[in-house]
Amino acid sequence: MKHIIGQVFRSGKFLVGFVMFMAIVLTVVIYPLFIKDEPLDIVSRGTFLPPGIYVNVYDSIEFSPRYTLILDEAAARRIASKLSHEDRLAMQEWLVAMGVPPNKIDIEDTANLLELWENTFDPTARIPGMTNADRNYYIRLNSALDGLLATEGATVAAVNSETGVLEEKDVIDQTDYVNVGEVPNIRLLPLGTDNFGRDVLTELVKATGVSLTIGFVAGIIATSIGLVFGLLSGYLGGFVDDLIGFLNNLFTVIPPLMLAILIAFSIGQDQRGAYTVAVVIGVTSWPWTSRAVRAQVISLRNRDHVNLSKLSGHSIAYILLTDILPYIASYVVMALILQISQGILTEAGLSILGLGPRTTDVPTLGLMMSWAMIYQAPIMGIWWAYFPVIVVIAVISFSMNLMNTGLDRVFNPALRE
Amino acid sequence: MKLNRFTIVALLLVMLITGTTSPSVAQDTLPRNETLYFNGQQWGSVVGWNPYSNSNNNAMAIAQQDNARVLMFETPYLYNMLDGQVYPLLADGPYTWNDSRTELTFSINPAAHWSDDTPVTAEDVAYTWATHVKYNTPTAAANVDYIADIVATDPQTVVIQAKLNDAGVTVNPLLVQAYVSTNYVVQKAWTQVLEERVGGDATALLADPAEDVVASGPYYKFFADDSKVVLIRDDNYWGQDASMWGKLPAPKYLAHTIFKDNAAGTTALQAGEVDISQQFNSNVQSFWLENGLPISTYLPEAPYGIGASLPTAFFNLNSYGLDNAVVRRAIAIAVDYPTIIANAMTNQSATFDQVPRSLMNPTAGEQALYDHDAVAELQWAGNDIETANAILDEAGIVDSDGDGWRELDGQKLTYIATCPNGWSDWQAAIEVVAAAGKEIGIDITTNFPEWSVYQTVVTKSDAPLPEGYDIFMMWSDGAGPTQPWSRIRKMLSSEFNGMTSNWNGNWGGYSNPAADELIQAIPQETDPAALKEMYTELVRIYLTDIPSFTLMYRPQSFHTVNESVWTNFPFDGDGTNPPVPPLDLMDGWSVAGLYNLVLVNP
Amino acid sequence: MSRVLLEVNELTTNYITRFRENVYAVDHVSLKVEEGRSLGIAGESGCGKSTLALSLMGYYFAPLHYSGGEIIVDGQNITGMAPDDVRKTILGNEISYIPQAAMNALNPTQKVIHFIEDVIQAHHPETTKKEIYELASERFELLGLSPKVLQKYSVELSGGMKQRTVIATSVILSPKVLIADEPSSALDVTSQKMVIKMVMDLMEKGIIKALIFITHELPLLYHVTDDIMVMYAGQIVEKGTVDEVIFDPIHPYSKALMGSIIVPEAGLRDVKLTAIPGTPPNLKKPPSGCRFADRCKFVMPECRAVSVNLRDIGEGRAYRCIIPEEDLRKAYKNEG
Amino acid sequence: MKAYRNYYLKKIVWFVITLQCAFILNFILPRMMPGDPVAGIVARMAQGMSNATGVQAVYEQYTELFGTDKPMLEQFIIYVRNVFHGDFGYSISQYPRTVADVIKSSIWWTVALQFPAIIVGWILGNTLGALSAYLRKGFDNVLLPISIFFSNLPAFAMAIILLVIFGVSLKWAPTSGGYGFDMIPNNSWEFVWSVIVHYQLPFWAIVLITIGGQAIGMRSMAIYELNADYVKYARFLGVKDRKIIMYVFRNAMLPQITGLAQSIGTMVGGALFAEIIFSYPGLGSTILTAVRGGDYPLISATTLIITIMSLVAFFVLEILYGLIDPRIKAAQSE
Repeated sequence: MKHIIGQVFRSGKFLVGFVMFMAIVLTVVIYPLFIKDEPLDIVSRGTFLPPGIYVNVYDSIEFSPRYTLILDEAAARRIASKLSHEDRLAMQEWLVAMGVPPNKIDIEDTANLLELWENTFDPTARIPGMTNADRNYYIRLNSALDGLLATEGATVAAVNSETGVLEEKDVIDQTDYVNVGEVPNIRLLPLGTDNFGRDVLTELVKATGVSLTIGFVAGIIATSIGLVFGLLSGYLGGFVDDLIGFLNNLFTVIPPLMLAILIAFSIGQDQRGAYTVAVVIGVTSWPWTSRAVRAQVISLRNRDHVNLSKLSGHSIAYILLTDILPYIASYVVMALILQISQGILTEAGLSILGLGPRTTDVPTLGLMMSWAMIYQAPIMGIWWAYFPVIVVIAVISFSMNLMNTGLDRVFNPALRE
Repeated sequence: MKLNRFTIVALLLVMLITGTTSPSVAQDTLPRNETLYFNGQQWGSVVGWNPYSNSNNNAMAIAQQDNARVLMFETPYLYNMLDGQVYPLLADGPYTWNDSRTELTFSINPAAHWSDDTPVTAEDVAYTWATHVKYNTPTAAANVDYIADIVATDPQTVVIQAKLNDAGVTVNPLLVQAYVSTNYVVQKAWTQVLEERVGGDATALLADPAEDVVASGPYYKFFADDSKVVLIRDDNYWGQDASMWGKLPAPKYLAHTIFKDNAAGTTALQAGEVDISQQFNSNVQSFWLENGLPISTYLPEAPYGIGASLPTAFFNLNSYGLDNAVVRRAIAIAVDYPTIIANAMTNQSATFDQVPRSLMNPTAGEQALYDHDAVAELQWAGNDIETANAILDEAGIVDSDGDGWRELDGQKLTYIATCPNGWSDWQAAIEVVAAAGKEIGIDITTNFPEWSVYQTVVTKSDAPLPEGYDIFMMWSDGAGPTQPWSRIRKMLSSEFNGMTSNWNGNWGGYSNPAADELIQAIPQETDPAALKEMYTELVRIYLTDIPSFTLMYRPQSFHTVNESVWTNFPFDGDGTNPPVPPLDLMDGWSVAGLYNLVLVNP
Repeated sequence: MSRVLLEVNELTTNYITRFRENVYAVDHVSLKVEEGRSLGIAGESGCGKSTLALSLMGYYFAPLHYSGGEIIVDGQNITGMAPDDVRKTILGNEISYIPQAAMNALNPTQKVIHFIEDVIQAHHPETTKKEIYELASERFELLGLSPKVLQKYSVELSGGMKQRTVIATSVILSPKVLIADEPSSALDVTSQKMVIKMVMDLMEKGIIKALIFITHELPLLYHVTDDIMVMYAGQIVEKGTVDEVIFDPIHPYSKALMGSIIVPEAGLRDVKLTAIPGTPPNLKKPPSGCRFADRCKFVMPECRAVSVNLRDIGEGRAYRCIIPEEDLRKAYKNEG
Repeated sequence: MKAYRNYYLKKIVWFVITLQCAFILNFILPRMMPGDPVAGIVARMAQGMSNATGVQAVYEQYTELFGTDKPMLEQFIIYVRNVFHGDFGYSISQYPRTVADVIKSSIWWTVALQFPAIIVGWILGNTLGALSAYLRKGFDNVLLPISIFFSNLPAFAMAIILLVIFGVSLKWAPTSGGYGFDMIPNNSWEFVWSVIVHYQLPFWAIVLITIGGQAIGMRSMAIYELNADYVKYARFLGVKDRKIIMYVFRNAMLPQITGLAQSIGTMVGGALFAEIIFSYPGLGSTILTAVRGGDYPLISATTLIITIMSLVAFFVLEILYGLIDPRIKAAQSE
């Protein structure tokens, strides 16, 4: 046994797969120990917040000491972020359309440009050929430019609870900075938020755990059914073999996905928990394991030690368990690994069709994918809502298959070089 | 699908060798500069063009509703959701009631004619109604309780005789006058051809695809398959008469692409393959803010459109504890509506700060119908956990056994909030409702059954709702000529309780004689001041009893336009008078917008 | 002394595992086969006899590699030849081979005749199909096989039939030396006899000139071959004529193989070599001294220290043990 | 010949029985779904009706039309009878379109997309697998992990990645539909071209996910065969390497045909996702619509059609296999 494990770990492919897989499993286990947020809590008002560090603005004004840094480029950056080169060209276009002579416009001279703009811009003006989209753009641009060159600070005011009058509380200078470490409320959203406003990373970790569980449950069910059927069919032969063979063929030819769709559909959404889905996947995906086990058993059943055991009057169960099972154990482990990764993929597929687990209990990788698709994340360029999910699915399944290939090389001498 | 299998299979061979052939120019392309592309109205292919049947799955041609679609078939009047008025289309001038309000009279525009050039007459209107009644169409089923008959007194004049109750008073004048802006006029001659063809069989009449139908609208059917529906402009359209529009609508073709889901529609809108999109595009602002696309909405900022309907969560008033108004109120005021609006609607709804809750939709016309100050005390904007906890404590509904959840008379308050699976914005909203429960010590979990299950359960009003339907979402009426009366009726009237199949409303089983009385009286009332008082009273009852609570405002139809090809779509403050509503230029008065469109690059 | 058809000097070949370990399965083996004689090679499973069979042909492919020594086929040293030349001129032509698992030796999806065509054309590309067919049917008939077999797929043949077809195919080009690697081990008793008779026929009918017969059933060699070599852990431990090795073994291993049972033949058959306690050493790390030391009854401390060479005791007789011949015989006698 | 007759007879009997089982499953399972589908149609009809009796009348009319008030067995008998006449009843989500009509319009797109894609994927995959088994080393070390990686991407992920890269970012190919949005189907070159262009992304999405699994399968089969006794034997009889490679690949390829038959169900399933992501007007999209619409007649029919399609493909491959692999014949005559 020790020797076999040693052999297995000497296989590079297995090792790489194992490390990748354990990295995921460990993340799933360890992450919740440190980050205690509920995965399904809605943390953002507004959806698909981009990844980043969120600093509470109120707290950074109200509760954090402010420091003065004299950085030359601050003003330039501020202006650049509000007024790009394209914006300047667009302003020029507007000014020309409004009758300002082109030679009077220098788009690089910010002060001059802004002054011209302030004097000329009229949000109600209808310029021939200008679309509503353009009009809205100019309106937005105009409000963004407001006070862009001002050098004084911004005033913060609050309502006096007694008089109900707005009173000046503070002035924030343009040279004011806060230290992020000193702001009481900071939230790191490394993968932003999703369509419900949930923290994608926390949800993703939880979903990975749930999907792995679904994969394991489905894999174990499928492998168990496949193993039992394969053992019986291969060892007993005859009518049992025919019957199981028939079932097997039936489940192979009716596309497993179709069957899963039909069953999941007939169960109905409110009955479909994560485990129900796992069971549905398990009971529809056993045939190839059964077929493979059967082939192995057939090659074993006339071996000397099996015959000896038969002659000694051992029961079928005893023979299957002690004389056959140990010989195909490595094979069954490999089949289990494949079934698990297949289970995870199938869950994702069913969820995309809207036949996955009901959405409120737990997140799964498939459901995250499904919601991202419903909210058109791929098309809208919201990569953080779907790409990490694809990566996790691919890594899980890739790592398991690598392990499997590694095992195959160790256990299957034909594949050794 | 008109493409035969052999063509497709043959194509394959070509596809595998891709890239060598240079295709010749064909005539079967819709010139981009003459075509206005839609999406979001039609899901699935068209079955027929029969204006008598409402099961043609033909959204572009047949939608007889509050804002009837009048591209192919026309109604006598057009309803404008923005100002609540109706404007004549086939009719000539406004309709009039007789003094006893038993007969409504209007005349037909003498310029109006059918696509076969014969004039539209009052007889067509009368015969259309007669046919509906004779073959018991859905239109007849919906109106026979209110309309006794429609007759043509002369070729131009139509009289609608209202059905009278035992007291000799019109049953419901509001529904009678709604008929003229919600139902099509169908040509008598063609109807007779149809009747002949089906041999008087009602089922066959409704099932007829009516490929030969005669219409009076500015567009006529051109092409339909799985991928699109195309209408072509009738250049002989009567509406170019000076008495109506005075010109033809700008696009020669109206093409509606049929997408399988919103994602495909969004992609096409971004690519400029759709000009007007009537689908929910989440975070619509990122089209222009992040992607810099020439896409815009009716309003430049959130909520981007005009809300018209009130998606509402109903309380099952038979559930334990929900018969207690304090519990209902606590839940309703604790819900974080700003999050619902920001997340489920991605801000495409006015907030309850902007438009305080009532039974009215956010349009100016309806908002003017009640006294805001009179009910201001009762309105809430949500997320008021403190008050919710306070009123529960005050009512003695506290957590007595220390499990973190409140009990009423020793029984834990635990509810299931439900909405159909796959209705993403509703699901997101109901999640927020459930989250509110946690804040106030009431255990609310969510459940999303399939729509087929959901609707069966919810619409069965002759028995108590089963477990799992304590709080559930349903829709409300949008904007229309009978609003807000009809919406209020469906939210509050007890007349629907006990129906085996209740598709109308009040699914929670609310019953209040005072409200019923007001709902009965409003259609008969003509004095605006009295109406305002009655509506205000209904709002007061609603906000006090809280049999249901609105979660968001939702537009009649979404209106997102891509101005790569066409421009001059309606926008807030575009100066049109009467204002063109943002209804995809298909429905009711919004068709006026089709006459304003211009090309970006003529 | 007649012509030496195959002479092997100090041949060493090794397997390279996927973990880059060397396994010397054939370790400095020398042998000689003269025209008209047959040599038997005996040993337990895993002692390297099958590898020796493969190594003798001078043609190596992964994971088996040539490591040292020379092979001289009918006077021609083939160790330095390009592999493709070996394939073209030697394999099947000069030296031929009957594999151990003849059951699977034929391509299941090919008719026998087509395989024979491929074999012949690999050496004589100019031969036409017709000629090949005639040659093959003649050869098959000579060996008591129906030419109909030629038109069959191997899967259509019974086990014994398959083995005989393989034998006939192996000698289709009348090679000088035939190496038969346990040709009969997988068969039932009747088929076994037929196969062994057929191999001996090949010599008698002059189709082959010399035979190397490999088996783990040492007594089986009694009627088949003239000489015997006993192999243990990749090395030759004893050689001599059939009578010498079977009735008078010197090396403790040979002795153990034979036990004390002698004739009748039926009795011989049941003696399995695996009856010796213990297992052969791991060739990845062979023991430094005598490789049999761990299982030897007469083991002495120096056995594990000194490596022993094959001791030639004349007339082709040799054995590999540090104990002198007489002492061994004495010990056997005391025991017996 | 007798041997073959046995083989085919068995196959045909089996085919028929499987078909029956599939048929029954396809009928029963979707109908076990809770809820009243007819109410869905009525919901659409009833909008705008403000009187109770009208709605009730409509409801009863449709209950009768769909026969949902009858016992299950009677429904089944009616269904069987109708299906034999090619009548699958009405679609619920697209009422009053018939299911047959819905399927007719989408099935050829699916056939035209999936079969060539699966076959091309199979051929490419097997070629790569064989090369990788034979050339080993560099080729194997690079190709095998890539193949494994691709075959482990879920079908929809592959489609999304292609969509985002080639459709959204590079804009090389359209992202949805079967032909151009501004086209009306006709026989012009322009239309054909449009169909070809729209064909590309879904086609390659399917090909790519098919390649990986096949390549891996072929590689292990080929390695297995390369180590087979007959290879060793042929080598020691001096047969040329080129010939031996031919034996190996022929023998490795044969089980791959059964492999294809056995995985065709899975592949068709995977291919459906490609259709869905690209809104290709095929059966995949139809299934999605049906699931979302709770449309059980349509679910029944689409899954049945797909099952029959893969059944037929399976059957054809088995027949083909029986013809080209002598082992089958031998096994039957034993």
